[in-house]
Amino acid sequence: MSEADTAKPPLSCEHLLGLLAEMVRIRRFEEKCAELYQQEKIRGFLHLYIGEEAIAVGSMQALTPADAIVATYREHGHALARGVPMDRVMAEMYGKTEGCSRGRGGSMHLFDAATGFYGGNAIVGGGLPLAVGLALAEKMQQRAGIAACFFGEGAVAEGEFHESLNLAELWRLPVLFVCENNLYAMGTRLERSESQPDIHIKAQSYNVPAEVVDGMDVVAVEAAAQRVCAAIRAGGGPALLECRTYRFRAHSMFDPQLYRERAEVEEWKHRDPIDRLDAWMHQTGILHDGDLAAIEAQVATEIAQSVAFAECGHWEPVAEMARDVYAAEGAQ
Amino acid sequence: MTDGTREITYREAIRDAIREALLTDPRVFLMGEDVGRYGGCYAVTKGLLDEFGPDRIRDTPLSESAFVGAGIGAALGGMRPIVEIMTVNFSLLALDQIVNNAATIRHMSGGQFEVPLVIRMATGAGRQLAAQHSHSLEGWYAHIPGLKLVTPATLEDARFMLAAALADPNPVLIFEHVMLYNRSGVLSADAEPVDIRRAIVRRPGKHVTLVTYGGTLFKTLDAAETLAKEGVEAEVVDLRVLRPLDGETLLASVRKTRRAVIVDEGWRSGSLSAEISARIMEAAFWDLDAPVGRVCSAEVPIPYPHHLEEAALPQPAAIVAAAKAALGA
Amino acid sequence: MTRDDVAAMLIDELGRIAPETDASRLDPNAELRDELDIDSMDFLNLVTALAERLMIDIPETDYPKLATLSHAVDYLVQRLGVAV
Amino acid sequence: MGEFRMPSLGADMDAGTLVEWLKRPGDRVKRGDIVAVVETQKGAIEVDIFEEGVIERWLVEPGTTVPVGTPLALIAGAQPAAAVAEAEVAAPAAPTPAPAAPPTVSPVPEPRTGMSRPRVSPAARRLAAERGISLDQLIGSGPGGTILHADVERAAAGAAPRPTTAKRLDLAEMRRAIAAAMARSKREIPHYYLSTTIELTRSLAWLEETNSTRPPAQRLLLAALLLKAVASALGEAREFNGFFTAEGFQPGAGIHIGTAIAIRGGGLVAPAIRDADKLTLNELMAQLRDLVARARSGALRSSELSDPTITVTNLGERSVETVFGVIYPPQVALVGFGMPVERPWAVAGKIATRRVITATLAADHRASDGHRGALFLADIDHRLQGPETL
Repeated sequence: MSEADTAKPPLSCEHLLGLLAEMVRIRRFEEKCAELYQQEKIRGFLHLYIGEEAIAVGSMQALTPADAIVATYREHGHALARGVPMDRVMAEMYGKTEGCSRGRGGSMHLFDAATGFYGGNAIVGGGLPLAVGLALAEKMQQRAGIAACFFGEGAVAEGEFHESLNLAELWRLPVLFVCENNLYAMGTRLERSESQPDIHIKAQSYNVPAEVVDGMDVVAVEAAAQRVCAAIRAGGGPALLECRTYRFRAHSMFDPQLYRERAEVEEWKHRDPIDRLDAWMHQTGILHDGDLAAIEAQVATEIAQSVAFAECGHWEPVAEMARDVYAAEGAQ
Repeated sequence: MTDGTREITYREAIRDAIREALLTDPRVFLMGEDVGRYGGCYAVTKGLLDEFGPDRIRDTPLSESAFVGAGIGAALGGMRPIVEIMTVNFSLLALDQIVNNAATIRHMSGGQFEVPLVIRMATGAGRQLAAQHSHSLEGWYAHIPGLKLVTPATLEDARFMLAAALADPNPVLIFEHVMLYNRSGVLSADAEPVDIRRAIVRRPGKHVTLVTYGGTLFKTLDAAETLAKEGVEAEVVDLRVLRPLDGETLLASVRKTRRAVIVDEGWRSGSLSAEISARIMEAAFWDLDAPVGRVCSAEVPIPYPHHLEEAALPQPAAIVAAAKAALGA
Repeated sequence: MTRDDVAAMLIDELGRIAPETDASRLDPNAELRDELDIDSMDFLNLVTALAERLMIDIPETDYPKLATLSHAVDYLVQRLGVAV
Repeated sequence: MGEFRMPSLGADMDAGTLVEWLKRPGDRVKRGDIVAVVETQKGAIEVDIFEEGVIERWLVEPGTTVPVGTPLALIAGAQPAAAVAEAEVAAPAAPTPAPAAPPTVSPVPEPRTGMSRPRVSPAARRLAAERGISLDQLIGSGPGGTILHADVERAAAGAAPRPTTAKRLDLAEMRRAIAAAMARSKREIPHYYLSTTIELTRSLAWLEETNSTRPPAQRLLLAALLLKAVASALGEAREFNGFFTAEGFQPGAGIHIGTAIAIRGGGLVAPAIRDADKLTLNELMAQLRDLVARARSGALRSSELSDPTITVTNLGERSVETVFGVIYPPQVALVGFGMPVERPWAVAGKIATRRVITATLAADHRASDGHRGALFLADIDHRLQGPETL
């Protein structure tokens, strides 16, 4: 593991197995989505999280049920790691009414009130102000929750990134900004879109405490997240984690990836967060033969069930389409 | 608060409405550029900071998208924010938040989350602020399912529409025409709360229906006065709510007079007046004796010089001419 | 509103009452009721149309003044002359 | 799939000639819509439809004569006549998912073809269609001669000319129909005739005084008083109001007075003023005015022709003092009024002049006797002496 090992708290074997299982679960789910997309079961945009699983899994460990999550369109990993049931996520990908957003949002707009999952946002940076507002509500109503928002490094070019960080720090709001810096904003490499590519320095210009984390190391991500969230809960105001990571798949299903070299992809694949954890747990004797296979089998079953659940889901009748445009008459 | 006898302005009526909201509901707070220390760009919120403090009267940096988005987030989180966007012109920076979040979250989340938010913004031209500060974009927002739009023109509506908007669980946009702030009159002591659903006939008539809202209501009433002197009794319908439109009141009037002229400060192409004209054609075609007329702003960026701005904007003379054209004179 | 306008308008209304006869070639001094086979209902409709179109009232006592085309035109011009 | 059949428009109608369709396949129709014009011996009559649905197909071409009851058109969506009763009771089967969001494509009004060249406002076009008034004769008061709603309204009220009806009112056909009815009447009905002279001073004075305060559009005619007097008198003279058929005399369900109206250029129709006894004078006058206008413009509804329970003729309005009418079978009576005239009149032993009118009764001796007839006429006279009570 990376040089930050010493800073990591001792993790129980059972906890590590959990982290591994979560990452495998997300990885296989995303692979299944890619397959279903080719079968035209999933339509529209589909942004896969393969390669970045460590960030969602690691940071979710530091968030409590009372916290609010605001994600982006590359949100399947966050939703699953946060606890949104896989069958309802898959049904949403199919557009069925059993989906977590009644089939109306699809891949980019997964909503789940039970887990405080305030949706993916298809407008880059669009979610940041929401997280600020959710944190404002927590603070004004003296509640202990914090608001965590996930965004790619592309978002830092949006005014909303700067406005949100400034506002959050100005009003000392409990916001965790998690930047998943995968080096490419769709087709633009970071250096070609940011005068100052070092994201976490931007945050410091708003006096927002910020750290860089190895986004390919789930243990490192969790450690940083636990530390930073503790500070936020103690009233320290907002904080930013810049997780350096890499997506092994294209930006979305319709991307010939002309903007990056195959060699670079291969090089990053050597740092696959699942392989690294798996290898380390074997080395340290935590992981026995067959444990991973058991995880894989259990994940495969869950995915098969979620696909079956989505297949036999129902289409929303046209007659109900206008429902929820406004609150029902008389609702206060 | 006001008593029957005192003369008050449109701006004071709105301030009283905000004060009343802050006093009666702890969840209510006001956020916007220069609303606190400066007292509001149009002096609507003067004095509120001293009375309610910086926690509930929040000056914001010039980050419309952020603070409007934050307003949406706070509403999601259980507050009842009143967000003031200085003018509709700046709302363009927050259009994404209003259209893609405020208007959409309830539906897109399958009904799980609601956005009980009120956004107030000044609108319209007439102060020689030139093109970027003279927009009338109510028609844009009236296009968006999920939003409600109200345009208070009278003192009663200015005083009481806010309460109705705050009570409504949907996001409500209140457009206050810049030329109305200085109008004054007597607000009757027993004036009671108003709804934000129906249009109202402000002046009954039988020869032609003049349909308008907000800033152009009084220009239209002036035109009706002129027409009356020439024996033409024009009926003036104040829409009050631009979405959802109260088709019933509108069509009842048009079916009676068989002639309609719509007065809308927006540009005619793809405007609210185009929508209203289409609805009249669809629902009252067989009642019409003349094509529906429209009086809108000239399709130019509003020019800075006074005489050009006057020429660009809808004026009573043009309304009278349009009414006569509808009568075949 | 000239005398000819009044005559033309009267002939137009008579044409509505008795479409099959060409009112314009009427003998101006002949009894309208006989010439155009007009009964009391037709005559009442004629008076109603004239009153509405010229925005004047025509009392029953004036009916005899409308007996022939020329008398009717004289009567209407005199009434309108006053009005116009 | 329902059928629209040749309706029976009169007790003695066995066949009808389709003159013109007023609706086209694909048009939606509802109860009371006028769908066609049918020529009968009594004249051209506009026929209304009593089911809802959409015209599927015509089965008969204009110009063909078919017996009553022949299917004329197929109506989609209308239950076949037999099943109509149960359908109302049975709940609708599978509810078709009506689109909740308003359809983005708004219904395009089907283009009116064949309209003459003057511009016509939509409101005028609809009223003309409803009232069956042809537009090509009207002179528009709108800009550039555009025909407006008010123009059609006035035309409807003032018996607007409809030369096309002359085509439709095949006068020869009407002549044949009247001949057949009158011959049958003379053959079958044993008429007896009574006559009396009624003094009109009070009625005419009341009429003059009433009309002096009213604009022309609301003034009354003597005919209205006469009709009202007859209608009220029939209340106690049932044997003059009804039909005589194979089963004998059938009293009329209501008092529906057939009012004989002369058609310009010859011909006669007697459309009914329904429940004349229940109408006020103003209502009766308004209905009379409307009936005369529509009769002369050929826009009578079939239901109006089919069931007068008695006929009143005011033919003598201008030429004769006394008219002895021929009863319209299967009715059992006909009241006739002559021309009001100035006559010497004995008043308290001295001679004075009075305006009087001759009222006659032609009645079917199978249904009533002279004595009852005389009482009936006397009652009419009595009522005309109290015009304010009519």
